[in-house]
Amino acid sequence: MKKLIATLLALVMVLSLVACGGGKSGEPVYAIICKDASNPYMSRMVQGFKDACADIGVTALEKSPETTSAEDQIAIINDLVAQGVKGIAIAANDAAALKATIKAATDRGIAVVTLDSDTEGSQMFVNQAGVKEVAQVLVDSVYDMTGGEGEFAVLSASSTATNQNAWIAAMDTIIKGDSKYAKLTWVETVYGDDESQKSTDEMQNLMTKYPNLEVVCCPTTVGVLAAAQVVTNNPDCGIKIAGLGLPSEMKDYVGEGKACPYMYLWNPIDVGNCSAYMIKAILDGKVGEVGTSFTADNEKTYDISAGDPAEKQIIVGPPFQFTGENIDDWANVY
Amino acid sequence: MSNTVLELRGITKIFPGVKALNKVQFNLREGEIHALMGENGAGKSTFIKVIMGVHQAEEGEMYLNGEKVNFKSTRDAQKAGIAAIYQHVTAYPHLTAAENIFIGHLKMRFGIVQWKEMYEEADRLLSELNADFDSHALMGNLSVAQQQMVEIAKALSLNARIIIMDEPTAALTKRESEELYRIALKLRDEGVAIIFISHRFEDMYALASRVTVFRDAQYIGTYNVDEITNADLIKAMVGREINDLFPKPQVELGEELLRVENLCRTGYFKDVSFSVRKGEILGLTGLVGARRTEVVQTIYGVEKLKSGKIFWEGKEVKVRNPSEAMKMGIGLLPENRQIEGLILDWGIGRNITLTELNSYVRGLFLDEKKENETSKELAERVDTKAVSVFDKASSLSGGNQQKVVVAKALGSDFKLLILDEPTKGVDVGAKAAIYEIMGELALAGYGIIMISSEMPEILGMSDRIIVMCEGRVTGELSREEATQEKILALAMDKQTSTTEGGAES
Amino acid sequence: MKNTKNKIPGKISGLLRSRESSLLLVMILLVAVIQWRSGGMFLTGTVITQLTQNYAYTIVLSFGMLLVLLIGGIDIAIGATLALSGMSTSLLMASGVITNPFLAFLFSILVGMACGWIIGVTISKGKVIPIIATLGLQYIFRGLTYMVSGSNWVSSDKMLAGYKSFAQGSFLGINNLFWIVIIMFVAMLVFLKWTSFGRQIYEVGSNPEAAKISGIHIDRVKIAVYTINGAIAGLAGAMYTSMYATAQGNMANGAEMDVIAACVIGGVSLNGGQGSATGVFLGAATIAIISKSLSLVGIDAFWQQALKGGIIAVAVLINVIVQRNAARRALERREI
Amino acid sequence: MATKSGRTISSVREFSAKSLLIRWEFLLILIFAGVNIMNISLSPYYLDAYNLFTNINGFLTKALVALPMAYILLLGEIDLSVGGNVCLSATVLGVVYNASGNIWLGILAAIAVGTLCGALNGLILTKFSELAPMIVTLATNIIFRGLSERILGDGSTGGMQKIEWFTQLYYGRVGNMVPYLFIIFCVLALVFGLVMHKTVLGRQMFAIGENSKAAEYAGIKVQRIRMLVYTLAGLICGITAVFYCSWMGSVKSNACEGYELEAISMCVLGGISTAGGKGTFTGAFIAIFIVGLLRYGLNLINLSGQTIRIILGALLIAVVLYPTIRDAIKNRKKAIK
Repeated sequence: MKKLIATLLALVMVLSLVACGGGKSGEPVYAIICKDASNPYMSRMVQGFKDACADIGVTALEKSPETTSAEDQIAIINDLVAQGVKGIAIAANDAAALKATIKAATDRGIAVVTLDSDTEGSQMFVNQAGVKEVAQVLVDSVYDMTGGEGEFAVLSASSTATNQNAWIAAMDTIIKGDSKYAKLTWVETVYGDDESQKSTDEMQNLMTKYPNLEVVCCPTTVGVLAAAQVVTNNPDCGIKIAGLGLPSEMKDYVGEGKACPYMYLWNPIDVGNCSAYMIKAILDGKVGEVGTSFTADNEKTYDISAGDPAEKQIIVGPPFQFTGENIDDWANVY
Repeated sequence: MSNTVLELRGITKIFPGVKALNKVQFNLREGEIHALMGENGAGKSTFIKVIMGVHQAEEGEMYLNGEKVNFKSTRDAQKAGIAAIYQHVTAYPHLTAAENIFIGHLKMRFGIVQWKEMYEEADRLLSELNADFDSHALMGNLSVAQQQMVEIAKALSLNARIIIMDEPTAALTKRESEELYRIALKLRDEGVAIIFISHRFEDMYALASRVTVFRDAQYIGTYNVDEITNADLIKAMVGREINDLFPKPQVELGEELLRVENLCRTGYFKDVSFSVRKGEILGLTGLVGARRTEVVQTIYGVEKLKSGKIFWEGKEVKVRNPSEAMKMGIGLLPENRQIEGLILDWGIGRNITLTELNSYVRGLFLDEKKENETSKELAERVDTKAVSVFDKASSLSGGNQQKVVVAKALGSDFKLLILDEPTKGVDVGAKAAIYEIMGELALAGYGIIMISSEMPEILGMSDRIIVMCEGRVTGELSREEATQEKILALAMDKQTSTTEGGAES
Repeated sequence: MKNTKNKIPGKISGLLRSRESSLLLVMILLVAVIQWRSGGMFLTGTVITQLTQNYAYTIVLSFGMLLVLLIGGIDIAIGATLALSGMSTSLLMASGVITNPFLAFLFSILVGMACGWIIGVTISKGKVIPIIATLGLQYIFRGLTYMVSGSNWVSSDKMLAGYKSFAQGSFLGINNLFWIVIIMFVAMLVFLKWTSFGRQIYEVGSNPEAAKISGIHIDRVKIAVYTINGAIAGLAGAMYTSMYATAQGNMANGAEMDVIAACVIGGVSLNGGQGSATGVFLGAATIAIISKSLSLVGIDAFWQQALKGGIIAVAVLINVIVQRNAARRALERREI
Repeated sequence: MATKSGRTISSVREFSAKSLLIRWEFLLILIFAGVNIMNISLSPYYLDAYNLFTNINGFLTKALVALPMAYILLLGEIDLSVGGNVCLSATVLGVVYNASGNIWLGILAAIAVGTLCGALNGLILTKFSELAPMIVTLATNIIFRGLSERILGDGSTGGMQKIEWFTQLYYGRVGNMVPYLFIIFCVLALVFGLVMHKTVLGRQMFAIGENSKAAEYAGIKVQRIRMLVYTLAGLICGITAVFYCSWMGSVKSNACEGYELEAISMCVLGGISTAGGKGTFTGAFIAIFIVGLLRYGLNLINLSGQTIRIILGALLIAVVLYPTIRDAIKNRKKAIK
């Protein structure tokens, strides 16, 4: 009797899983790994990546961890290496932890590029916008919104997110480097971990701790949305929100007299799109040394500059400003 | 006045391996206190559980005021007006006295519990029993006597016509027992029929008009209290004459093994002193609640001692845990074999070798072959009826399980063996075998402390008898001077420690 | 923290009542210290409304957990149940199936109820011990939450305006979500104290064998309690998503830890039979105050987890020490 | 003391193939084979030994804590603090290394902290033996994780991947094929298995799990063994932390999330009953590889992490429900007869 159940159990497992097995066609596979599985900004990048793969004629595959943990990303890279994918584009959750695993992949001839958030060992960082350019527009918007003087705070993503930390460091050097910004006081940097609940709590704490806070700058789409909602719910707090946000989410919070006068971002779809072409470029050996430039299959030319911590990086384009007027026509794009 | 309220005929109840009730009958008249007496394991408590619907009898019928009834749970019994007060009160410790009284029949109006009304009526009932606490008190904080008053109040709140009290005075002091008598008599005068289960002749004489005796799960007879003499009642309860059932070899006593001096443990026992010599069988007896088990638990190191001294072979010792006691040479065969003495799910071989595992180690690991052989030899030495050492302990009968526990003790080189109710729940045949083993152990020079509440066993097997009552040693009798009446007298009354007293023979 | 009188406690100081009065005292003391340390920033209108709004759903969850702990069980899947019900409701709103906020709340409660029922049946009929059953089902419900949403969020613009505004709105000066807490608190008080089913929960928890003998269907009580707990988790799911106006896969991750902490501080015993709605309300409020006030008082938020764990440990140890003293005193009262 | 009746009791355990077949391990071997067949048929890459070992290494850190967890479950208790313990020990390793610059000091500190945390659990549980292990270890888990959050603040300690030999602890392989961690794990598992089934301590643990009252009366030092087992769990957590740092190179406070729940699932799937006293170590050992390889196979066919989570949850519930279903079928059959 028991043996019957045992064989039945094993059989059922085999059948049910074979039925929904993945495609194993001979076509080369490019994979993309995001910070976590459910971030709307990331899903736009994946969309761009898949379009590019279709143009290039390869199968696209998205595998992301549930939580923003480097541990899970390592396991996913190992799986992809085992499946023999041709290229991996990854938004890293940690600046150092993935180094050995990426090296194991590149040793096997797999092209590994980073996008959105860089890490050691990456062959190229597809930088959505130059760190300095992003920091500059953020500092300028804080300067403009405070009228040149007053308190401001920063609500960031998770404490170990490499791109946010890079922008914050750059903002700091800009403010210290130019007397124009001397009268701005940076009261605190808090971390919302890209969770709406934590970001809301942190925003509320900022409002209570600093009564005459004027601007909160959020270099992350999750933070800027949560902050804008909090400000809209307490209209008399007089705080303005600056930062990087998705037009579709922020369309009823951006504009004159609203919580967020204007904001910046770039098209995540372009970033995903470009990273696929970068993988193709590396595999075709087109990418030269730092300082040289090359044209990828999408007929765009990119010049290679020194990256940190990745050796090489390319800039997709300058940050784009969204104001009350133009946000609506971008809202349905991304 | 004399119509029958409750009648039971041909009641049989079988538990795996033992027949708890064998065609017993009983009848109770209105406004009567009817005592039900018998030794431990005679089937009294099981009989009450059958009446209350906790157990369903395999055979027999029950008639309430003439009609046939069958109860599925205590709630059915309560609805029919029968309430029970158990020896270990099964109350709800976290709830108030009032709620314990109205459990199962809370006062409701439109689905809402009427607390105010319940507290008032509970207070009324408690004051009627002149309890020294009110109905807001938490059950967990009350003493056993107070909890019993709550149970009685619960019976009254059900305006039960029949109240069953199972060993109610066991854990009560003399003053509290008299209080209970007053309440019982008052209820009787109000027409309530009471079944009063007890060991104590004292209770019977004070309350009952009729007494029924059970022995070994069978109905012996019903007598009028004022017509039966004490000796006849004891003979009915005990049944067999004290004869050669007990092969007690004459053993010349060796030097003193264990001596304890005024052991105390808060809330359990006080100033307990006695000593045991090599080859001697010391009987330790008393009624339920005399705290004999707690005394040996302290000697064996399972429980901590508050004060007092223990001397082992002349030297004072501290026993902190059972393994220290075993190293010294003290072995304990605990009272409930199934929980403390054996691991039921294990084979008898593994049970036997559990205490001396270190002696079966070869190199780093256990030598299972040696283990199996030794346990086979030990099991055979005590003549255990089992097919193989791998038979599960749970598959054996009560007597054979006790033999396995004895075999376990024989595995270690003990000098003193403490047997706590060794023949409880064991059929007559196996009892004889156990007495035989005890005799052989005494001959072999072991000191033995035997705790028992069965008079014939104590009289038959002990060289000396210590009698305890409610945590105090009330007397010491040598084998020659000991009689059942003296033992019972000492066992029943704390004050009259050595003099004659209580029931006249 | 609690005094058990030597003489038989009469009406005045039942064991349970003195526990809650001491808890209230501790809470008031705590607020005073925080108010002083934070330079008066704590007791302001906005902070109190934020407090009542943000932590409304944990207090509601604590009432559900109270019922489960009272019958001697445990449910560590309430975080996952909340996430599943909140997510499925938000998805239906986003796809236009649900158009009225009241219907959204109802649907969320129904989903939670179904999860609770499954847990109840697994534990009672399936005879699985509660910690393992809810451990396994937590995996399953959390996995379903991601699967149902295709592991992407429901962003605020897709949610019903009325649904979001309900969480922000207030009535007679008190935030709507906190009204749910108040109604739940009163309902729980009445249910536990005044209905026969409520008393049965205490009976099953206080002495399961006696309850079984006296004819209570233990399995039926267990299934009912876990189903109610599931429904409450569903309600909390709706409260959560309406307040934060987004539904994420990993929302309320680890909420069960705060809820157990609240119940333990509130004097609920883990072996069943002991605990009250007032105690749990005060326990949950204490946890909320501590979490909210940490950053104001200058203790950085990183102490919060360690503090919460410490509070659970201390509360449990105090319970044990108090019980030991009571048992020892009862022994001493017994004259031999 | 000659036996009068002369009855003899056999002392040889008669071997019956049937008794072997109905044992839980046979069912596990079958499931193990099923998982492998499925993986092979699903993706040709599965049989590549190098990748197989890489993946096995991935779940071995979780499996390490399953070894002492089997002992704790055997005692009929539970330890929910292993995740927090490994996280705190790893944090200590990182901080001590960065402060002193000497990795050896870091390793010793991590193992010491791990063992101490385990001993803390043991101390509380033996001094207050009426406390439920679940609530105590729940609280200590939050405390351990809270302490590591406090120490790390919002950053993380790292830089351990710079030390070549230290990273070889995890990534290093014998003959470029079999990782050191795999060998160490198998040796540890063998030791744990032998202690459990073949030594005095093992037999006493079975006794405590089956009936702790009878064990106490048989002279077994119950509280001392409980203390030993929880401290041993702490020690293993310390060792696991060393491997974790060698693997990740840096530690964040949300590291090792869910290790305890994973370890419990592996043991319960392995047949170790949550009531205590039942189960074999070989079962747990096989179950560790079943869970690990099943997850690997499902990943290979790119099932989303969530579906894998659901399948593992369902497997755990199915295993625990199995005895009840089996008895229900047996009773119904008896009723029909």
